[in-house]
Amino acid sequence: MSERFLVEAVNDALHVEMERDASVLVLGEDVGKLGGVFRATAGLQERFGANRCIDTPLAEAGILGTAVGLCMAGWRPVVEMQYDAFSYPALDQLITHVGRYHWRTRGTMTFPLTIRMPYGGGVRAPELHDDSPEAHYVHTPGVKVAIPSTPADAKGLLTAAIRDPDPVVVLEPKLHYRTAKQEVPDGEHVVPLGQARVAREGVDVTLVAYGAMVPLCERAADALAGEASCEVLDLRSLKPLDEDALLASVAKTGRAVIVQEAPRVAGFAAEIAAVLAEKAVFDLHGPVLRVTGYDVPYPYWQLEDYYMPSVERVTDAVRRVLAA
Amino acid sequence: MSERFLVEAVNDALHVEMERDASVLVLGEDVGKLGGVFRATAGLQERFGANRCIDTPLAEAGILGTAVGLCMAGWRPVVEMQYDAFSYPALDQLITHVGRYHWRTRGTMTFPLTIRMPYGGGVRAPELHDDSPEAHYVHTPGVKVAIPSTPADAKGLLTAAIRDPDPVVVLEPKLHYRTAKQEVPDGEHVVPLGQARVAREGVDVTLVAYGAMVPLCERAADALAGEASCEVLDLRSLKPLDEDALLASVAKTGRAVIVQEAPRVAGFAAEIAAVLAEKAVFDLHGPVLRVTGYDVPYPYWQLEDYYMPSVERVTDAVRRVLAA
Amino acid sequence: MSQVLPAERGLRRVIGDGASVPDGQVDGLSADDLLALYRGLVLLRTYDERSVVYHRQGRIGTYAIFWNHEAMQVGSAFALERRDWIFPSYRESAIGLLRGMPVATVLQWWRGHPAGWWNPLDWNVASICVPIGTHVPHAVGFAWGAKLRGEDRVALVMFGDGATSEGSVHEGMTFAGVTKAPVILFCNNNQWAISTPVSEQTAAPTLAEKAIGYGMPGVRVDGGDVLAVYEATREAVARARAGDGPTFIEAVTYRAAPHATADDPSLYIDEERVAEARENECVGRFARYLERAGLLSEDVAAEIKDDALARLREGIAEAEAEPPADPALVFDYAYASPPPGLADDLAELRRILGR
Amino acid sequence: MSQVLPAERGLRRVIGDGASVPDGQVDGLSADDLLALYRGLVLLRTYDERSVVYHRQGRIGTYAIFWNHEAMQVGSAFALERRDWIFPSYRESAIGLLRGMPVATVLQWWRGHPAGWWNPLDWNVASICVPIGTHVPHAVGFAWGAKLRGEDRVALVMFGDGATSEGSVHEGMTFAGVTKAPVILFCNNNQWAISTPVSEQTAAPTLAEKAIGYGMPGVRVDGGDVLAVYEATREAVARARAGDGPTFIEAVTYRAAPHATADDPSLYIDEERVAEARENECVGRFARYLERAGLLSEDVAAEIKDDALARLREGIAEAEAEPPADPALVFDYAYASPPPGLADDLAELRRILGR
Ligand SMILES: Cc1ncc(C[n+]2csc(CCOP(=O)(O)OP(=O)(O)O)c2C)c(N)n1
Ligand SMILES: Cc1ncc(C[n+]2csc(CCOP(=O)(O)OP(=O)(O)O)c2C)c(N)n1
Ligand SMILES: [Mg+2]
Ligand SMILES: [Mg+2]
Repeated sequence: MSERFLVEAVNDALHVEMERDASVLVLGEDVGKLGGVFRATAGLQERFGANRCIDTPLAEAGILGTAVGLCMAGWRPVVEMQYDAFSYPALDQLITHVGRYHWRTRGTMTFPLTIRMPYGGGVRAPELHDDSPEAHYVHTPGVKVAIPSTPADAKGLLTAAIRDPDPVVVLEPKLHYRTAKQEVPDGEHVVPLGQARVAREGVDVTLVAYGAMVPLCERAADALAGEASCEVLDLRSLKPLDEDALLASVAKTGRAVIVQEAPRVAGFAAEIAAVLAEKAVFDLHGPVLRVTGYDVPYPYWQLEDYYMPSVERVTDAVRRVLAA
Repeated sequence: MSERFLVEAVNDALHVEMERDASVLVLGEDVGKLGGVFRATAGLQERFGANRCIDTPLAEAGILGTAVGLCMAGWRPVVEMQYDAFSYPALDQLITHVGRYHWRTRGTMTFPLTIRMPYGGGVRAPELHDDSPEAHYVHTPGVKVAIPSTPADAKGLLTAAIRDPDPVVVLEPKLHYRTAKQEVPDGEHVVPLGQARVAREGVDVTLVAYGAMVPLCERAADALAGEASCEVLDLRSLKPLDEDALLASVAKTGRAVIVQEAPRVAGFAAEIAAVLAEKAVFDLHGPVLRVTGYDVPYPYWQLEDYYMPSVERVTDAVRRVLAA
Repeated sequence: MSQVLPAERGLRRVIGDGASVPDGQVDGLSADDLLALYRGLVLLRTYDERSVVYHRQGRIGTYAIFWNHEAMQVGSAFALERRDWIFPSYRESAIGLLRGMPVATVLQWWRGHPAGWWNPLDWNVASICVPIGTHVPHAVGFAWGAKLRGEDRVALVMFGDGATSEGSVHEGMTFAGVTKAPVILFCNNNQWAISTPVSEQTAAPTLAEKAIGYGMPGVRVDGGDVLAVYEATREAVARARAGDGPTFIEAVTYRAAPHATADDPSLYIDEERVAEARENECVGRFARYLERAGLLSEDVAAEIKDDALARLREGIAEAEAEPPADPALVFDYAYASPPPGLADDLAELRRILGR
Repeated sequence: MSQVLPAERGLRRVIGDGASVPDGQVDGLSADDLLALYRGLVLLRTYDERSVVYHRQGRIGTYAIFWNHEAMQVGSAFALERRDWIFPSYRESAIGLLRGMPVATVLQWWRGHPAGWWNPLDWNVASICVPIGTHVPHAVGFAWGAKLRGEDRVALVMFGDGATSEGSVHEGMTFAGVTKAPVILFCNNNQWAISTPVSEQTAAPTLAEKAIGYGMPGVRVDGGDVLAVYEATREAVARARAGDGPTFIEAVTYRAAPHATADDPSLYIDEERVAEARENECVGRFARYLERAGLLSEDVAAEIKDDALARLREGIAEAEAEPPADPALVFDYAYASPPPGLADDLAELRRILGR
């Protein structure tokens, strides 16, 4: 075990997996000499050489498209998108090829690529450095999505993603890159995809969250101490989704508040609500509420605290569900 | 009134609006001389000239990006994307610019552009001619989305989209381009965005649908005649969403089945289910079911009937809701 | 003003016109090679012509016709070794036939049957790419990846003139240049992207000069001349194997058939140019070359044609004999390790279908 | 092999080095014009240097430094009329100052305050574009659209060397060529995209020769020479106004400061080249030119500098005096005609915030 920041845990996972498997390579903008704008890939190029940690041209569709070809040549690429919103130029490759090529070969070729990127807001950054694009990825067949909320999970989920035979998108909460610090297992550490984590036990209401919204929900649970006993469920992986854990928790509490920082309309929280509306409707003692970003462009950063789900908005929702 | 196929109604709307407003122009791949691969833009270039109905290079991001600039120069562009899946290269422009630029100018400039495209499956086409990408569009702040299910609505909603001050994506059910035929009002015809249509009244269950799923639900309602009285709600516009109509119908029937042909996970049906789980939870007599495409690549066409929601799958869901 | 990289404006030709333009020769090609090229041309031509008929008969779906594109496909593929990979677009749907892929497989693709997707590892032919130009980065990544692994493999990627406008082609070519990937960027310039002429795709007078901006040579060849195509590709392959990186080849022809079975070119095309192209179509051109060289008798030509026709007859029969695909194939292979819900979905579907 | 379009390899220069390279002149520029150029340079330089200080003091957020890029911005903007539009990237965040935009506005952008978004119609300066190169199609569409309306307006779009790899730049340039849009594609080649050198962006020896593939002229100019930049842009503007379409300008410099305040270039940059670039930085270079020509006295230079400093002092004071933005601004302007739910969201937020 070593104490590591979340971004250091990411870096550690890359070191361990590249050491373990010579077919793993890392590519992206500024991942080499600089070690990434957040230093997530620091030290990889020195250690594994410029052929396994590769600075690419500034062209996201090209990065993801060549990664598809690298898979075909036997590599297991880990692609960095420099920021959430800068992954959009690669959506076409993702939807039309990354999610479809294994199927297209009738299962004969695998595309075990990992796309990792810092995501989310709250970091006082200029425009388009704050997006939460998970819904686009989850809605893409053939693609899995994981979002860690802790340093240990950041390492474990990324490791699972790299080893997974399918393409996996890993969104890393950049807000907590250097604020979350935790003991992280040294060496190989796998957190399997599809297993949610009960971050806090409770009986009155389930707060469903992932990524940066998990510690927020924990703070909301603290704020409600004495008033309501909140269970905080950290989904960890959005696809595969741990429906059993979700349904078990809501069966127990009878109430759910889903927290997501992406814009509300057709976001991933809606999928959770839909699962509950289908499979837990008779367990529910109140409405399923969503606390989310709004259907507006992510705002200028002086306003971002109004946009992002806050402890106040979560506690307000919990109180409304309890009062229903 | 004239009898028109759905695609003819689209064409008619374009003729009328280009005549009415000299700032409307149409651009896209093969929209000019050919009049579009589905003939939706037939006759426009002859009538309005090659400067108002423009064949572009084969470059979707370029098409949408230049359309943003055309708006800045005072035009009201109507962009055709040749097929659903070929709109993905333009998602980056859509998310990072089309949905944000009005906001970026603090409301001082408008971007009244319309993006229209044929969408959906069931047409026995090669790969990637069958997608239903609405969730990506609805999840994009600043962008509105309409999906007609009838020729008259195809004309009326497209007209509303062209006149709307915001960017609007209009998805046209290509399956019904030349199968749906109806009396369509001549001349100007507007169906305002945000008003759902009760396609069929019923009291036992609400079938919520849009686009090509509306006639399917009507057939399912027919199949259930005597057994269950189905209300079919045609949403028409996904954003703005007519929540009042949705909630009124479900308040009446107490049951909802949502039908969408896009892959299920994080699709638009989830948003509808989430609205119901929040605002109609005490009205519901049973689970909210979704009948959707699956979380798989849209299949080879010999298999597409298994993938697409069918009368059998919808009636099965209705029976399950009624039995709950 | 100093000089930029050379890119060609003139079209390379080998085959003469039987009159004022004399026939050339390609070094190293034996009589057998020349006949093998001819067999390939006839096989593809036959495949294409029969497919149009099958489409009319309702036996295959929408089909992208490649009539008069055969020389580009056969000439370039012939310059490769079997270990090299081909990345086709829909326009080269049948290029796998040149590597022995069964006719039935390709027909199944156009029949919308899952048996139409092959295992690329069996033929070193990637899956057919439908979205324009998006396979260019795949080919570049593959070639680069093979080079990084120390394997001697070249990739050939085929795309149209319209594709050169797409960002993904630009990005792929950029990567190709920078990584010196052993890849051949083969552009079939048939001068039309459906109804859009190449003059509306770019203001550059030729596509070959696009290569300059990527720091790679741009070559221009008569796309109806199988020998010129072969020779240009062979040079590019040699460059690639020597570690000198990618080459862009613009092969020029004229689309002499509809874009696809659903298209009506009369709305936009220049019928005179079509007539000219049909007159000068690539298979006949090579046949006449071989005849002039005394390498193709009527008998051999007939035997080659019969053989191709037989393969098509067998292929369509085989394709039509294939049982309808099971609903499980909707779900199979979407994931190598599927999320749990898919099995439930299949079970539900089977219950509803009663099968 | 016939010849392709000319593209330049040599760098155009006007300003000499005070020694072996003699000073040139640009026809038609008056002494007042030259001083106006100098004022612009000093204003931008002052803005930039103060911004770095404000950032260190925590008064503005992350900031993209443009030190030694001033000549490219001032020289090119000076070649435009007020009715012409400028499409800046984050690297040209302050270019509006040259058109009279208040310093406070630009500072607010970097302070994350909504007052930092201006009305483009007020200045004919588009919003700052953050995602690389994606504003190129906007500029092209604008210029093309103005031309279609019969308006005499040129668009100038500015982007970096790294941007030339992006598909959106390719597609924008393709449209520019085909539509003959009156647009100037101005590439600031500072030889770095964060830590990635231009040699890893393309295998082409220069960026100017990328123009060839789009059928437009490619010009190469010393980006530290405000007069050369001005002259090259003026030529491009004249071409555009004459209906001859777009021009690509590659202005070459060397990034002499970190990419942005958060960057640590010591990990990758060539410090010698940085030292050289700082030595030869563009504002001092032009000052010396003016001094050699007897057009700039110490007094005038001091007055210009003081004036700029005063504007910055006032600007930051004004920016800091702006009241914090109201939560309503989270929702305002997301739509011109908003969907109903947004008003409810604001009401709920106000209830929770108690304001
Ligand atoms: C990204 C994308 N956009 C649009 C289409 C629709 N489409 C299919 S073929 C075609 C024209 C392609 O022209 P070209 O690249 O010249 O190839 P050719 O068909 O002439 O071989 C178009 C626009 C597509 N398949 N993919
Ligand atoms: C689409 C996109 N990808 C990545 C980034 C992150 N990023 C910001 S600046 C930059 C480098 C840009 O280099 P260049 O185009 O040379 O411009 P310069 O900053 O040198 O002026 C990168 C990669 C971005 N802003 N947009
Ligand atoms: Mg073509
Ligand atoms: Mg740069």
